[in-house]
Amino acid sequence: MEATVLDSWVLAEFGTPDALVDATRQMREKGFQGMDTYSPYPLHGGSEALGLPPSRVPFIALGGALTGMCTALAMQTWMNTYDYPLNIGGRPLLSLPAWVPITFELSVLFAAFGIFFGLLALSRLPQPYHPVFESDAFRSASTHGYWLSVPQATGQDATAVMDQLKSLGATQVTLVTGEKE
Amino acid sequence: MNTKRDGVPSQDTSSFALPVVSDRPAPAADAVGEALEHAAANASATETGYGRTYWRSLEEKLGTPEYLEETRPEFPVGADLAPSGFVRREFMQLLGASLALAGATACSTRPQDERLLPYTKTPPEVAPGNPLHYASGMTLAGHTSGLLITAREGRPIKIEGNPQHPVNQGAAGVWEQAYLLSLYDPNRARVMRQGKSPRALRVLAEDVANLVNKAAPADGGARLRFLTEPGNSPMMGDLRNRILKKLPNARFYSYTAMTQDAETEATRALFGNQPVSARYDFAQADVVLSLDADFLESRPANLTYARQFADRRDPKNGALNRLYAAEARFSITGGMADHRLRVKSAEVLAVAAAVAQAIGGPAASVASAAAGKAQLRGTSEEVQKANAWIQAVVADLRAAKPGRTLVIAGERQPAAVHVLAQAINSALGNTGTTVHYVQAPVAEPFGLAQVRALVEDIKAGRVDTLVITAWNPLYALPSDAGLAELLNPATNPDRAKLSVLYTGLYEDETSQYVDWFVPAAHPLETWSDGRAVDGTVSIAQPLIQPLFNGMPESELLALFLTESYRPAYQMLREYWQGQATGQADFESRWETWVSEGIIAGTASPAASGAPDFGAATALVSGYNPPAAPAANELELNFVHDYKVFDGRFGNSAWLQELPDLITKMVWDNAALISPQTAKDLRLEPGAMAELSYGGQKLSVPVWTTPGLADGTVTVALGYGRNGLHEVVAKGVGFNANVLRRAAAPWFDGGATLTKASGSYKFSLTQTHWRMENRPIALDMSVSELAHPSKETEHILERVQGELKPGLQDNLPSFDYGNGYKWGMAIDLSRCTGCSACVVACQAENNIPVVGKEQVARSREMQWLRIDRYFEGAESDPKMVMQPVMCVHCEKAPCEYVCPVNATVHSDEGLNDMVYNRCVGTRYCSNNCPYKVRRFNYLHYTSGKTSTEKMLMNPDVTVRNRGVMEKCTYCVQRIERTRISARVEKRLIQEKELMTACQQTCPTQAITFGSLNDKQQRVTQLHEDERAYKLLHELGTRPRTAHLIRVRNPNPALEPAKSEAATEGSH
Amino acid sequence: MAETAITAPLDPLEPRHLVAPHHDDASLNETLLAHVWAKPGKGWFMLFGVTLSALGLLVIGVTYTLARGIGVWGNNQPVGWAFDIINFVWWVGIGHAGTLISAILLLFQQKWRTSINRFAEAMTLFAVMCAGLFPLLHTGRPWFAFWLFPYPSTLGAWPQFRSPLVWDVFAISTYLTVSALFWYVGLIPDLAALRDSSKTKVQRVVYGLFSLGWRGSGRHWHNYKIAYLLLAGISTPLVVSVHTIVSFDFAVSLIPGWHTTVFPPYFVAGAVFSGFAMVITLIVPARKYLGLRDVITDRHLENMNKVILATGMLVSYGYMMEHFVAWYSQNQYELWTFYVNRATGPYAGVYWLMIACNVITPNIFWFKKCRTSIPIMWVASIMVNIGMWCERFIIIVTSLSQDFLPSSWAIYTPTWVDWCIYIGTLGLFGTLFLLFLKFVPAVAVSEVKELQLELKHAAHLNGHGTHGAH
Amino acid sequence: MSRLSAAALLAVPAIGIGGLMAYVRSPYVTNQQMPVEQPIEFDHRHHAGDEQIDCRYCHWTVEKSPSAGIPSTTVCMSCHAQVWNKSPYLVEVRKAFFSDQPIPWIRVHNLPDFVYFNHAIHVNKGVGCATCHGRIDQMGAVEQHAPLTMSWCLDCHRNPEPNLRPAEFITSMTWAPPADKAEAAALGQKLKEEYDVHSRTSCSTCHR
Repeated sequence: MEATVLDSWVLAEFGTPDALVDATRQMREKGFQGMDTYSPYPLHGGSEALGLPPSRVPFIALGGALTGMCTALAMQTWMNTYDYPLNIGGRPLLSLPAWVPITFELSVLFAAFGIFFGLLALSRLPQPYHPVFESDAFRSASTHGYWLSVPQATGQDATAVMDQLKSLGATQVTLVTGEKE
Repeated sequence: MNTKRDGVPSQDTSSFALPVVSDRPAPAADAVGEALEHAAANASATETGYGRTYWRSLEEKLGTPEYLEETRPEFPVGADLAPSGFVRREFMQLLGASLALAGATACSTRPQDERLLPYTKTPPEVAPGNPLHYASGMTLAGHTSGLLITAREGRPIKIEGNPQHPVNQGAAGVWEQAYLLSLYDPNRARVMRQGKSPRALRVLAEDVANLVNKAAPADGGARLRFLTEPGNSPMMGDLRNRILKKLPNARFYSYTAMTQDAETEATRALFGNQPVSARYDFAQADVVLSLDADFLESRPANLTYARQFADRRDPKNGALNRLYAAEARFSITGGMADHRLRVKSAEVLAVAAAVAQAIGGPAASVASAAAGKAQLRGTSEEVQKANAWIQAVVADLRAAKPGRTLVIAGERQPAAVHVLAQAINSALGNTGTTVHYVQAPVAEPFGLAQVRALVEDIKAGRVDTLVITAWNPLYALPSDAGLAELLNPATNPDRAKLSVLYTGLYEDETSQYVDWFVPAAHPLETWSDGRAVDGTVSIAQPLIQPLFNGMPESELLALFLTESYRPAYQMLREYWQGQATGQADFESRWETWVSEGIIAGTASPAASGAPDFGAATALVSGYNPPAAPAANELELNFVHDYKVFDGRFGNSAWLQELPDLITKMVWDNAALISPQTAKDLRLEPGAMAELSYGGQKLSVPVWTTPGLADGTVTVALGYGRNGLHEVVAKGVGFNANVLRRAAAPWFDGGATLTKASGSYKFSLTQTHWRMENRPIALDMSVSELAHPSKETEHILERVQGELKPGLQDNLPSFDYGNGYKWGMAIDLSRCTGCSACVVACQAENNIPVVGKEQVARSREMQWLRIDRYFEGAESDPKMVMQPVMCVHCEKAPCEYVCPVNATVHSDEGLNDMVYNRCVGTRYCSNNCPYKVRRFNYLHYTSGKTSTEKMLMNPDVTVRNRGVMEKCTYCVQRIERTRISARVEKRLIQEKELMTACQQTCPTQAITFGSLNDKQQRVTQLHEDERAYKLLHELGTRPRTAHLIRVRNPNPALEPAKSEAATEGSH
Repeated sequence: MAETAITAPLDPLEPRHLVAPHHDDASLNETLLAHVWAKPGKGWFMLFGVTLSALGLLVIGVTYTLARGIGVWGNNQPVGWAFDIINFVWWVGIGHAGTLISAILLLFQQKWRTSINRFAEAMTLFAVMCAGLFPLLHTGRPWFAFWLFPYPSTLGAWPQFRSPLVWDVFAISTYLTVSALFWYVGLIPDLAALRDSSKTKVQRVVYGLFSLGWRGSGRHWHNYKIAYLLLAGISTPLVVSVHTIVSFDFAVSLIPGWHTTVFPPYFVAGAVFSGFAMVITLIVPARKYLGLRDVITDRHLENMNKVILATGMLVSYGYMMEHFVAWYSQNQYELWTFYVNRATGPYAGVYWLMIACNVITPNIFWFKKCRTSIPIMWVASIMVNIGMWCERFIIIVTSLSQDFLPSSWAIYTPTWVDWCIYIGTLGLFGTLFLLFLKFVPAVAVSEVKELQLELKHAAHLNGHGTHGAH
Repeated sequence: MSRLSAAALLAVPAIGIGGLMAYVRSPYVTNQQMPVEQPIEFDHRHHAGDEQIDCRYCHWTVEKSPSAGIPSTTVCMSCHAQVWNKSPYLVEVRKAFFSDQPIPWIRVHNLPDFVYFNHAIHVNKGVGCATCHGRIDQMGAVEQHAPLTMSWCLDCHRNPEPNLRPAEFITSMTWAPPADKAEAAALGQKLKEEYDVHSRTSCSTCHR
């Protein structure tokens, strides 16, 4: 592993989800980039607050579905019509109606794989370690806490950022540093 | 060399099968081989004869006590090694080499070393892998039918009828097809013993020699008696005469269960004590009246008669004949009858007398003698209907052209009925055209009278030595014959004075009480000859060396000549050489006799003189009929079983599992009563009942069959066996011989059937006998077929109509234009339901037997079933038989549902069943509308002994558990014929390729061939207007066409047009 | 609870609350995860013992079958399929309710699905696992069952894709996979919650491993929401297609009583019908013992009963349609199958039991009193499932035992191995379900919190202002 | 880290199935290239190679029976009664012959029992011994040359022309089709017509 690059964040906890969303929006308006919110459930308006582009999961899903369909049709036709053509009950060698069920099933399966692995890939999961886990209080993010993380160049003074967050109503603010993911 | 065999000397090959029939010229003689063989032959020969030294080594081994108690007795060294060539046709390996997933195979996938054992000296005609065919014969109860046996690598695997034999004409019955089972049966006796201790042949030979040398001078053998099967073998006849020349006062008696007592008694009366038998010709007969005569199925001449009768049932061969039958039980001939009268067996005499009276002429005088002996009983309405029936029959007999009718009396009927029948025949001028009197092939009398004389001799103490070669007399004889009491030491105080020698294939009921027991060599292990029913002699040559060191009957009797030992082959050749003195070149004529299987020109000559009815009337008036059954009593009928005959085939699993031809019952017999009688006696089918008659009691379960005569109970012989080692037959069914009395061996009044406690579970392969007016087995009169009624037209449309594309058929048709287009045609008019095809299929395709319990759970494995439907009123129905096997549909419903391509259509229209690919989802069987597929629910082919394995056809995979199987149109025969045809670059001829069922069918009801060839019989049958497809409306396009069964009813007896089918509940 | 009407969106059918108002996130988290941490009570262990012994029966039945062959069952020549395929269709049917609740009701924005969807999805997974056992077990040679899959073999032979059994293989494996993914995606946030509130190191590592390092990040939620919705979106047609393909096992054949075109919708309705009944059967006792009465309220049960009533009517329509088509076609074989064999044949008893359970029982839910009374609904749900099992028995066994040729008609009787395996699968289902209740939160915690938030918003919108009033 | 674990997640099944497919086609399963040690070391190099004895002298039923036929001890003794009749190396053969014992050879080409291969039709249609059995004349102990898997048989049944040879070279070990591609194809086509080759792929061709 090459020299571990350090990475640090400013963490701020908010009382209610709405407070977190407003704070995030205001911080973004102030020009802060690369921020991230943490909450036990998806926040109403959270994505707009972070300025995220529309998710690419649907397109991955559509791609998966289409590849599923094509592979299914190709597989069945090649196997039963061209590689080992057999007269089955006088039915035509290429029985497209009979291929329909498996074509549908495979397109659904590949779409599901697309969605699942797309989600993991886009969110770069599984990622067991993240600097954010350094702070113990952050544990509440998965149950009832609402947090905001603001990236901070390591070593510089983060007091300015912390004060701004306090002014926006953060109940507690901490600074954490860890290996860059 | 690691397969050390303990010093078995080079076999004396002289008694080995001579090279006979091989369609190939013998390959270039192995010159070196012959030279070496000559050298070996001239070496100082050990004692000549049947492997004499062999017996000595066996004697030491036999002496050891452990040999006897061994539960699965080992058999002689070497006999279980497959003679040569390839033994790998074992079972389909569970984890075949083709198993792709190495993970699931054993660590090393190298199959355990499989050995190839070549010959040391290859017999010239044997090419390992190719079958050879030998003509041979099977002697059953005094008649020998000609066989053609296929052998592979030195062991017989399949029996067919000999095409050149005048009686068989290529066909074979159920007993011929199952004959190999008795050859390979591991239960066969192996140990010659005196009392309890094993003995060698030398000891027996010495005993017999002392007996003969002592008896000959003293009393000329007066105290020596023989009880044999009827002697239809010329060689054995000659042997008998030479023994009588040595021991003039010895007496030969012969007995077999299938006695023609009555018929021989009648012909003796008619022909002044000359041994004469009547032969019939159904080809000429337009009107046939059967008086309780099951001529289509009961031995010995049923194969010829069935063929002739069936030819006259085909509308293509001109006007149909008409068959009337009067009988108590429902027989195969009754099923084929146009009009069947249900009448008690005792009343058949009344019917015969009434017909004879009406016909007049010599018949009338005989009839007057029979008057008052029997009259039709039953309600007035029944009697009136019977008389009307008789009037119609008489009118029909008279109306037919003279010499074109035939009346036959059954073997169960008394001599009086036979005399009446012959009288009617001569009155109608049939002698010479449909009836021929010939000298009886079996000259000396055989039957119960013989046994009565023997029992008298023994009781009077005139016998001290009894030699029994007849089959199991203690079981087969009626209970009061008296022989059992004499042989059983418990019931016969001076039993010690009598010494009994018995030879048989099995240790059975008789062998318990004998002093000497000699295990018999199976007839296919030795040389013999025998006359068929028409007198033709056929040479029965062996197919294999004796498996269980049995001794041929001829060599056993030859011991009584105390001459030097001669093997059976030598005796046979010398006899026939003696017969052919004067003619030149006996060697080549012998070759042709043995290769063709028959000796031409040995048919029985015509009898001299004409039947003298005057003398016969004394016989008729002398007959005292059985007492009329009182109100609550029934008439008890004994019949031969269609499957186990008189019990001698009881140990054959194929026959036990063959569904009974009428009741479709397996592994059982029952007290059969008519539904009406069951209601009267308040008996449910399957209820245990107590049948008492003549002071004896038999607890037997009841079963009802439509069409039986009311007031009668019928029990089949041959069951309830408890032979010492006959494991398969033990405990199957109920022994009817317990009730049987010598006075009335076939039927008698005075039987009572009372309900006993408990019920009995029968196993049936077909539980529903009605067609629920579905167009399945079409059965109509010729006139109806000529101009069908509205309703019949609708039915014909459903089974023959053209399927309109788009409406009923939306699949494009597949092009089978070039190459072969295999198809089959089954003519229901010809099919009598004799089920020989079912056993032939089982023999050809290694089909396992599953046992009674599995058949009760409806898992029988036969690929071919005969569906027996009853139509009309439950009391007096018509019966129609329909063989159903896989019909190889072109639009097969089983193929598109198989997930692994295990059942696929071949380019020639065969529905291939690939056993090794089948995973066993069973969807194909569910989707088959004909339900002809069979599934190996358990591993039915496990636990086979080495001799049972030798029976397997090496061209057919032996299926494992979890695999589906079905009729394949004998694809192994198609492929073998195709390969030989393609090697010779020619097309397959029609004659060359027959399926196993087609080849054995006595009436040629089944035809197979290529539908692309217009000349083939199967194509003509497919285009016949009677041809229809089973379940045609489902659009499966079967390749097997059934032909409508046509009847030829007598308009006088034809019931009102719309016969109200009063379907009973069932 | 006070009878307060939730004004917006005013829904006359929803007089009572979805989630008890006095909870906030922390307390919700507490109640919902309580049963995961709590030591299993004596009742749980006793029940677990019962299901484990039933599972033992399954092991015995399966090993005996694999050792001796299918012959130890009651299947025979005409009736090639019996308990094996009945159980398969019955279990797959039950499984479909889970997907229905979690996917289809999500698409219909039915709020009341949130607290029971995890419960139902778990039931789906376990039911489909029980069902998945049979396609392998019912084959005569299961050690060659891998030939059903299209792998490049040295034989050069492929599966035959016109066969509904190959469709089944694809459908069931796809359904198992998609349900598992859908369930797992829904579970990740909860696993993270468990990881963070776990007490011992081992729990932390295990839950941490399975939660894939989820940290509730907004960027993740952004993709998560759409992914979850899409999975629900494709699960809906999938569940319909899977049971359609299962019905194709019978519909593509030509056996009278099997090849009616009403089968696909009739089977899907039947699946939903028996699936909801099983949910009711499980949720009523589970709700009481796990203390989830506040989250799985009476309104949920009532809605489910309404669905049972609706699908019950669909199934009854299916029966009626089958009989009508048979009469209308005047086909001799169909008439015999529907009007003679089923109603008066050897299995008439099972037929009339089916009619009683599937046609009459659901109609009691017309009455509000029955719809909301716990004992009536529980008994009715069990009867429905018995009825649906009888329906599959009637379809499969009676049609096979008497079809075209009367000579091949035969009676089927089950053997002890059949019953062992059937009860065994119930045991397997029970065991898995109890383990699920023990180790995984029975209710989707994060979704309920989200729902809680939405309900609060709705309350503020219509200006009540009083804290906690809904 | 996550990319690594995701890749591992997908790689494991891929390697598993792929490895299995390869293993199944390896000689461990198809038993190729495994010389089999026989009870008597019969050396084909000497008999077929040096002495140029035609295959059909010993395997004499190859043209008229499904099995090629293993020679009987008489065939061995046809030469070895005179040639090398004192050699200690052939004691076993002489003992086998005079004690009337078959020599238990070990099967090398072991098709499963449910496959019914027929030598006669192949040999008569122009498929040479070497095509399936390889260069027997260079094998000390006979080993299996071809995989003998079903797909291997199917390849030839679907396209028999390249594997046909004129009848006179049927047992030749050294015959090879003409080098030039077009000429080889023409020869294949000519032989196919001349011998009326009609190789079927219906299942009952080999499975009965």
